[in-house]
Amino acid sequence: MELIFELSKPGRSTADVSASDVPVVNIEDVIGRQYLRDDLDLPEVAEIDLVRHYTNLSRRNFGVDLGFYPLGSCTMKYNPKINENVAALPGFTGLHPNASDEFAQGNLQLMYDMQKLLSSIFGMAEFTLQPAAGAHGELTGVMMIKKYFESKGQKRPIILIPDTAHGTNPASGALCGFDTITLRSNAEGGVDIEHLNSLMTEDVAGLMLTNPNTLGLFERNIEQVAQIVHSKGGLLYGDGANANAFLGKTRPGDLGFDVIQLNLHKTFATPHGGGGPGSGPVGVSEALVNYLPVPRIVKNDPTYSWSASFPDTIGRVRAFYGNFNVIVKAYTYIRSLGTEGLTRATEMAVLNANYIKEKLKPYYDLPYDRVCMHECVFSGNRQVAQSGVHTSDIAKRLIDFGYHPPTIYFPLIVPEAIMIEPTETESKETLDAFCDAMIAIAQEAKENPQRVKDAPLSTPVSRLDEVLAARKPDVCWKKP
Amino acid sequence: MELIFELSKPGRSTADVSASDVPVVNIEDVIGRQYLRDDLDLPEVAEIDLVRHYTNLSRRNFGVDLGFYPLGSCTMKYNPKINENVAALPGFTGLHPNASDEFAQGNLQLMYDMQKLLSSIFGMAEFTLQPAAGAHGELTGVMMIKKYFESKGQKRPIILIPDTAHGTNPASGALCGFDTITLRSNAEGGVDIEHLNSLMTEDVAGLMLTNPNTLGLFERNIEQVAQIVHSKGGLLYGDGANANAFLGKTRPGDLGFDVIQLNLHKTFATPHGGGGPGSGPVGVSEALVNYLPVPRIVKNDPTYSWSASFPDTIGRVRAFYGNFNVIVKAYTYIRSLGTEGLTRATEMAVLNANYIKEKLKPYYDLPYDRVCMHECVFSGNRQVAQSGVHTSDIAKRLIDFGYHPPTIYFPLIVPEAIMIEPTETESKETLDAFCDAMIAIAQEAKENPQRVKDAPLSTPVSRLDEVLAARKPDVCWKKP
Amino acid sequence: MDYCPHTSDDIAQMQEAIGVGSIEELFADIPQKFRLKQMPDMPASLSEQETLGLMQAMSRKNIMPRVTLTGAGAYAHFIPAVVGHIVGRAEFYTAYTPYQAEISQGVLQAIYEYQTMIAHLTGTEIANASMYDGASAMAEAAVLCAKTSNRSRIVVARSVHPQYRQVLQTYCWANGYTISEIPYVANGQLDVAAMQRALDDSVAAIVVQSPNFFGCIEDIAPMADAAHACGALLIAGFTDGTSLGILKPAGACGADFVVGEGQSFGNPLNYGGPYLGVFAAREKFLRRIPGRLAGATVDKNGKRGFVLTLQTREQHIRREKATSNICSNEALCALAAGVYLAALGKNLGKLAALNIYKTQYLKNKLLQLEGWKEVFSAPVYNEFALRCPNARAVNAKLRAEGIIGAYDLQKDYPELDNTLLFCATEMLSKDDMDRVVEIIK
Amino acid sequence: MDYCPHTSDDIAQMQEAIGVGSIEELFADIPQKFRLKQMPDMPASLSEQETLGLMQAMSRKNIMPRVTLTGAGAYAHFIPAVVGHIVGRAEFYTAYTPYQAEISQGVLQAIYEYQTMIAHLTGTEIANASMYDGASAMAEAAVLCAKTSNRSRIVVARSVHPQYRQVLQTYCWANGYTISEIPYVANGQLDVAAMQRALDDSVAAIVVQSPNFFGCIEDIAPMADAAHACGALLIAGFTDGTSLGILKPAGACGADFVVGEGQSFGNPLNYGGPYLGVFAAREKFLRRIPGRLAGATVDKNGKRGFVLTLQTREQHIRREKATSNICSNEALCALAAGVYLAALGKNLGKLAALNIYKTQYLKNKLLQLEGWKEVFSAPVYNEFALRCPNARAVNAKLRAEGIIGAYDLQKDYPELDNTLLFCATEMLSKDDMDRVVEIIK
Ligand SMILES: Cc1ncc(COP(=O)(O)O)c(C=O)c1O
Ligand SMILES: Cc1ncc(COP(=O)(O)O)c(C=O)c1O
Repeated sequence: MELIFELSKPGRSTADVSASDVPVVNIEDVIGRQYLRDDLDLPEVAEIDLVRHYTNLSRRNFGVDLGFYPLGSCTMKYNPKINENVAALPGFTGLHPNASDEFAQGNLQLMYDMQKLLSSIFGMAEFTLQPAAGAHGELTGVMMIKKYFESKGQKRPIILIPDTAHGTNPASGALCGFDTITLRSNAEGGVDIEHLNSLMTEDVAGLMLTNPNTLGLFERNIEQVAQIVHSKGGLLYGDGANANAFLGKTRPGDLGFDVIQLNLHKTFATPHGGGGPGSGPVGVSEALVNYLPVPRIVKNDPTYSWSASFPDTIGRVRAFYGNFNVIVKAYTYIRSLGTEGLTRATEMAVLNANYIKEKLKPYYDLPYDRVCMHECVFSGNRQVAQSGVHTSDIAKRLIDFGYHPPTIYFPLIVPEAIMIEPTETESKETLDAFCDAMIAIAQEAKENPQRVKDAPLSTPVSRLDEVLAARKPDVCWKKP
Repeated sequence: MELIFELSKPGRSTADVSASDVPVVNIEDVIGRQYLRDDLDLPEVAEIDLVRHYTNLSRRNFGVDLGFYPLGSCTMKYNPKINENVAALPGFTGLHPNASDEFAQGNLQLMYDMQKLLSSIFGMAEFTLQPAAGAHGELTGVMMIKKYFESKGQKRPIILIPDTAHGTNPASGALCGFDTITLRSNAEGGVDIEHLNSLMTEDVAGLMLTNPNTLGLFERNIEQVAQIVHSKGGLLYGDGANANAFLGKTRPGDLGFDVIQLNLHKTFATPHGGGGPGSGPVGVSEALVNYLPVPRIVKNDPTYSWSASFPDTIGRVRAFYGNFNVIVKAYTYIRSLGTEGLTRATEMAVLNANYIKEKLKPYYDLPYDRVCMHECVFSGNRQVAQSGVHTSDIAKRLIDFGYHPPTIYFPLIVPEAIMIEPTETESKETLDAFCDAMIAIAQEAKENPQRVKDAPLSTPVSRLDEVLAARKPDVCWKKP
Repeated sequence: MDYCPHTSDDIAQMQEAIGVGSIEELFADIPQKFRLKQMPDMPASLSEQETLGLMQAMSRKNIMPRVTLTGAGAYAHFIPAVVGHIVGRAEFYTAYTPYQAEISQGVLQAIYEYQTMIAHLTGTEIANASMYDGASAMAEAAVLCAKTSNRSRIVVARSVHPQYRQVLQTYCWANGYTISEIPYVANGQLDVAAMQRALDDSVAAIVVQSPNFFGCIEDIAPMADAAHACGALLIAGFTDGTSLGILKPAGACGADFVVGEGQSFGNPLNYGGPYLGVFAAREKFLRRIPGRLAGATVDKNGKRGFVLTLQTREQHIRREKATSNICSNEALCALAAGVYLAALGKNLGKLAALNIYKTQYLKNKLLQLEGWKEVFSAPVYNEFALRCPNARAVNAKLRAEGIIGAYDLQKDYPELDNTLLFCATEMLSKDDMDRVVEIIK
Repeated sequence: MDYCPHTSDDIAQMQEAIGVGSIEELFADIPQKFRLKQMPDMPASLSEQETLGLMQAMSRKNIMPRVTLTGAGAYAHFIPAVVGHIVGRAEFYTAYTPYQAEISQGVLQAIYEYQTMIAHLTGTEIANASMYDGASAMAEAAVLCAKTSNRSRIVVARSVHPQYRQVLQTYCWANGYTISEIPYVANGQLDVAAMQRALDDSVAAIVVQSPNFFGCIEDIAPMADAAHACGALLIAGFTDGTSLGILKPAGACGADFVVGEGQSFGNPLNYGGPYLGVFAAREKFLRRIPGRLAGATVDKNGKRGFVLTLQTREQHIRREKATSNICSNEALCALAAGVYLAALGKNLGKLAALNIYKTQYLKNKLLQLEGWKEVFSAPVYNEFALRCPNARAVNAKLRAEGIIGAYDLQKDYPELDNTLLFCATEMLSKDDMDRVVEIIK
């Protein structure tokens, strides 16, 4: 398709600007010539062309509303339409963040309630809604850990990260000035307790654990893990990206986690927006409450207000209060599902993952063969060995069958990983059809490997040259 | 694609129903068993499946927002997005039509203003907004003509309809109990004045004229036509479906039309909704005002109210007041364009049609080679003669080039007609590309006629068997 | 604002290609004396921001009711969010009639599904792709009966919606047919004896509505029998479409045509339109019914697909002999109805039951007020008529509280003085209803 | 409500396929003592209608302002209707990060176009696909400068948005970097002499904002020169993105990074989020910048296509050595920004001019009030600070009229007592402004 710039023609525009109802001043007089720009080279397109351009672009994009999107670790569940409508209410979209609290009592109540609900669901003392995404929440959480030790006068330069962890965990640790040390997994995919024992010293601020981890496996020894970390004065950080696996079944606070970040865009069904926005609230145990970012909401019955008077706070991690409109969607979701609905969501998510695991087990290597939680991880090793078909080929071939591919090559400890997270919103029929496609591809990989390697065959562009893109980067269009 | 019924599974649903907050009564007690239905066999599908079903269906549908849609006579212009947003304002969508006038002053003012604006633009004394579409407006208009003669005690059983007229014209005449007589066109595509003179007697209630007519040609002898009709006491009815050709250039009222219906969904940019809704206001000259349908809006400064106290009215043609929400869009369009914008729309519509006419003239037969108005009509005769490729084949082949086909086989007086209405919202680039496609197809029809006959090649279904559909009609799915 | 992409360069090049020196030349066919210099009396153009401001201000001149107590032809129901998201897909709403089936499978299949759901709901075998609204659907059914039977009288129950009867009157007058009205009896149902008396071999059709305008459920089967016995047909309307979720449909009681307003199925109140006329019939009328029809067929490879079918009924083929003049219909409203019905599924029955609970509650509460009496004893769905000491005063009090009151039946039935027609749907909460009673008290 | 399609049959069949007798068995790995019997303290589930009712009631507890007079980091602008229609396309908003390029060309191309527009607007060569917001974009730029230069001090103007400075402080503290603040001079611009004094070879970057928090336009070029002269980099922020429609961008004045809040470009106020961080830079930093990048490439047949590129910078490849930890970004907000900028095109310049007209009008009107004085004399875009007799009283009066008042600068700058920062955009009509002055009077 043409670029919007290639459609541009001088003199066209989509959006007009009203004539001024106040006196027109000479801009050079009030601003000064030296501060004015020379050119403004934005695309000039008529509304019809703009709408067709973006509408046709959208048709080259796959979303949950088109079909199954089992992108492991990303929890691509269905995004209920009522949440979109609620979030579009002018009362929620129209308020300026600098409005004084009198204007914003509805918003404040919503955010306050949301913090309380999350605290209940996860068993934490308090939540902040400020972080803009999961990784931002990690950063915020790790900062609080840093502050905690700083305020105790302890120097703990190290943070432990399991080898299964998502890449944002080590990156967040590093962005907080920690040295990260990798903790090994054991044969059944859990924490290697011995290794943890050997690493956990008083130089270690804590352990960043994902539970269930990115293999989709629940840490059976969680009590022992928490005990080891705590016994050395360390803190246990929880990456809550996988929270869809345990709503109503257990609570991180009860399991011994001191900090946990959530991904509302995963667990609580807010759309992923082609890459965002998300929202990454962080919950903490009593011991860390004072370090939460400011401002925080204070309830002075019956009103609510913002307060920044928390001297031990880590400060701010972004302007204003968080991705408010995303929070509205997640809050709506929680309220509409209630206890029962959330629990059922988790149950069906786990049921679906185990169902896929069982159905595909004969056709793909399953490195950790145990009951999984909300996702399951296969390996494409067998296909590589048989016919040189790689996981990336299988992924591309799935596109031709009408599916978004799973997450691939993650977690790193599984070679040729295929990480499937079906979520609870997919029906048995969808899972069966998907499994049939996966089985057909396994078969095809044996019989006609080239066809798999040539995939996708049904897309507007065929396989793209990523190496060229990285070698000769072209990230901004230049006029020919 | 599967039918929604084929996706159904007992126990699923998308929309839930709230628990009752009032006492639950026994339905059989209050209604009686004999009045209750036995089964309710609607599809049972979960929200994710419903959304995917209809979203994927939508992707099998072509709309103006995807590309050029030169469906002659239908004025498929771009539908501005602001109009959609305005019409979705809760103040417009939420009011019950039985609300007393105090509740509805905004709506009443809007409709009153709309009638006044249309009266100005078209030079008529007054408008009704009640009819739901163009043909409904025709019916209403012809009813008023009938009533007019009835109240004069005249029996005039005949109505004249040119051979170029849209099929709704004779059908509307017939639905009002008129005998319709066909008026011939002359060699230059206008009214055959002699024929008109011979047909126009005192048995004739009037002439239903479309101007410009469906050949896209303005009736040069309009003054004479009106004079002939009027001289015999007849009335001149105008089919205003082609009004996009003359906004700001001339006014039907000035040209001698006594009644005119408009198609807001054409001229005033409201979406066509995959077949509707439309809106077909009817304007009348002073002589017919008393016959307008009721209720009518009365202005008692500063308020507005509905009144049905017009004893000569034809009555009602539908419940309530018209397709109000469509009228909101059209009103918004008129107000945003204003005089200048509407005039420019007409100018560019006519420019575009003439441009296409000139560019395609060398490749397709042009039966009436004169300046056209907002559309132009070619004939596929040459292609039929050359290689047996019919207009229907050319139409289907255009689909493969990414275009919606023009209207075909209408008007009836042009054999193998190809009726192209580009509208003013299409750019020169779009017209050029479309003409290139038309020229390529003309070429292909010569060189590879079979390819054209096999078209479309790019659609989810290939050419469908319409004969089978009509011979063995299947208009409702039956459980296998 | 305008929406023409043309730059002055474009215009110049196009003029040159056409061979004219100015745009004005293209309008040369308009006789000079009729050429406008300037469009009269028109406000100037507005920017998009100004347009929105203007229209927002206008919409705010309406008073948004806190509660709506009237039905009488249009019904306040909750619309699940999915409906708007689907009908808001540009591929649906910026398309037109699916003349070109291969690129219109979306709308064609959706309408085929809608037709199927309507046929089932109404207890008939077939349904069309929509009419303008319930009233015109009823009128067209009557005209059809008269045309095909060569009989010229239509017998209609007085308990049919007054506006529907007016539309029927208009359509029949235009075609030279006459109308006889049949009274209702004390319990609110049709006077069967009077109907019998009215029947003879000039009668093309009987037209009734159930629930009728008073909310009362009619006994359809005997009417169908009576009609058929004299060679006439039965046209049965309905009021609120959600009643079909629980009531036995007229089609299952022998009606030949079932017509009515489909607005209840996922279409906003919109101050009266656009709505959609439901038109369903016995299979034998398939080739005579008005309106578009989507039908299933196969493509060259035997693959299922959908087309507009039986187009020979329509005016672009048979012109003056067409089964009606309908061209543009209410397809998008029908799409909304289809999505709504698919979204509710069997829950439509639950919804109907909830409407009955609410109705019984409100009725019983109001009947406790001093001087309030039930008017009709026949069973009702979600509307009911009550006589009260002062109907106007009641509505005035409600209006003062921002509540749209009940329908005053005296407007159309002089004998029903001080009689109000209330409607209770799932949109009324218990609190709303208690408050209403409090206000009226 | 819940959104699981499973019927009890489905569940039974699936349990059997898995080989478990109950769902509970699937949770066997959770130690018994940690198993919840019941989720505590949670409200019950709601129907869709109840959900909407609850949320509507909550939204109505907010007071919708008639007029908004504050900017200070978020700006009320008119959003053309097209923006919402595009970002409301399900294919866009229900997708995630375009890891699988072949079925994500829509978002990839749109982001590539966005990046291009941002680079042009900011006068740089490259831009990323978005950061969380303006503040975090600024902080990440500073951290990047320190990391790559092995210098540990950041020099920041006191006239940078106070919240941005707080975020900068938090990020720098976490990394062990220090911050020095540079005062402003009487006209509201940066104190260049003080900046010069603060510079030495420990300084990784200078951070400024133009327009700055007081609305004043800064003279960027000398700052860039000063930074570069001591081996440091210049990070330039901006306040309201629409200012870029008319002001010379910092990139054209030598800034190394241009960062800021992109909300003004087609994103609603949303009480502070989601917004998007604009992050643009000189080409030489391409392989070091944080965040996603869409890049052009070709497919096997040489056809143009787009992919996420330079992913080696990102955490899923380099983990702790990544250029930042950003994973989910603000893609949909960036899409909105792209659509907005494409919709405005050159009109962005007109819009910026209109903002200046409005600003000058409001400023001049307010200056006629008794005791009101201009605080800074440097040129301003659409925000300006005025000293008045009683700032709190002014805002209280406005609040009583449903108007969100001006930003009280004393909160962050103790020396600026009774000083209000006003913002005027195209959303304020002359009437609004006249009324505001009337109320304050
Ligand atoms: C396990 C895990 N943790 C953290 C993250 C980071 O979350 P976000 O993308 O919202 O920053 C992800 C995202 O994919 C994840 O899968
Ligand atoms: C010339 C003409 N007249 C009348 C009509 C009927 O209008 P509607 O479809 O709105 O009923 C049409 C519709 O195509 C038309 O083209």
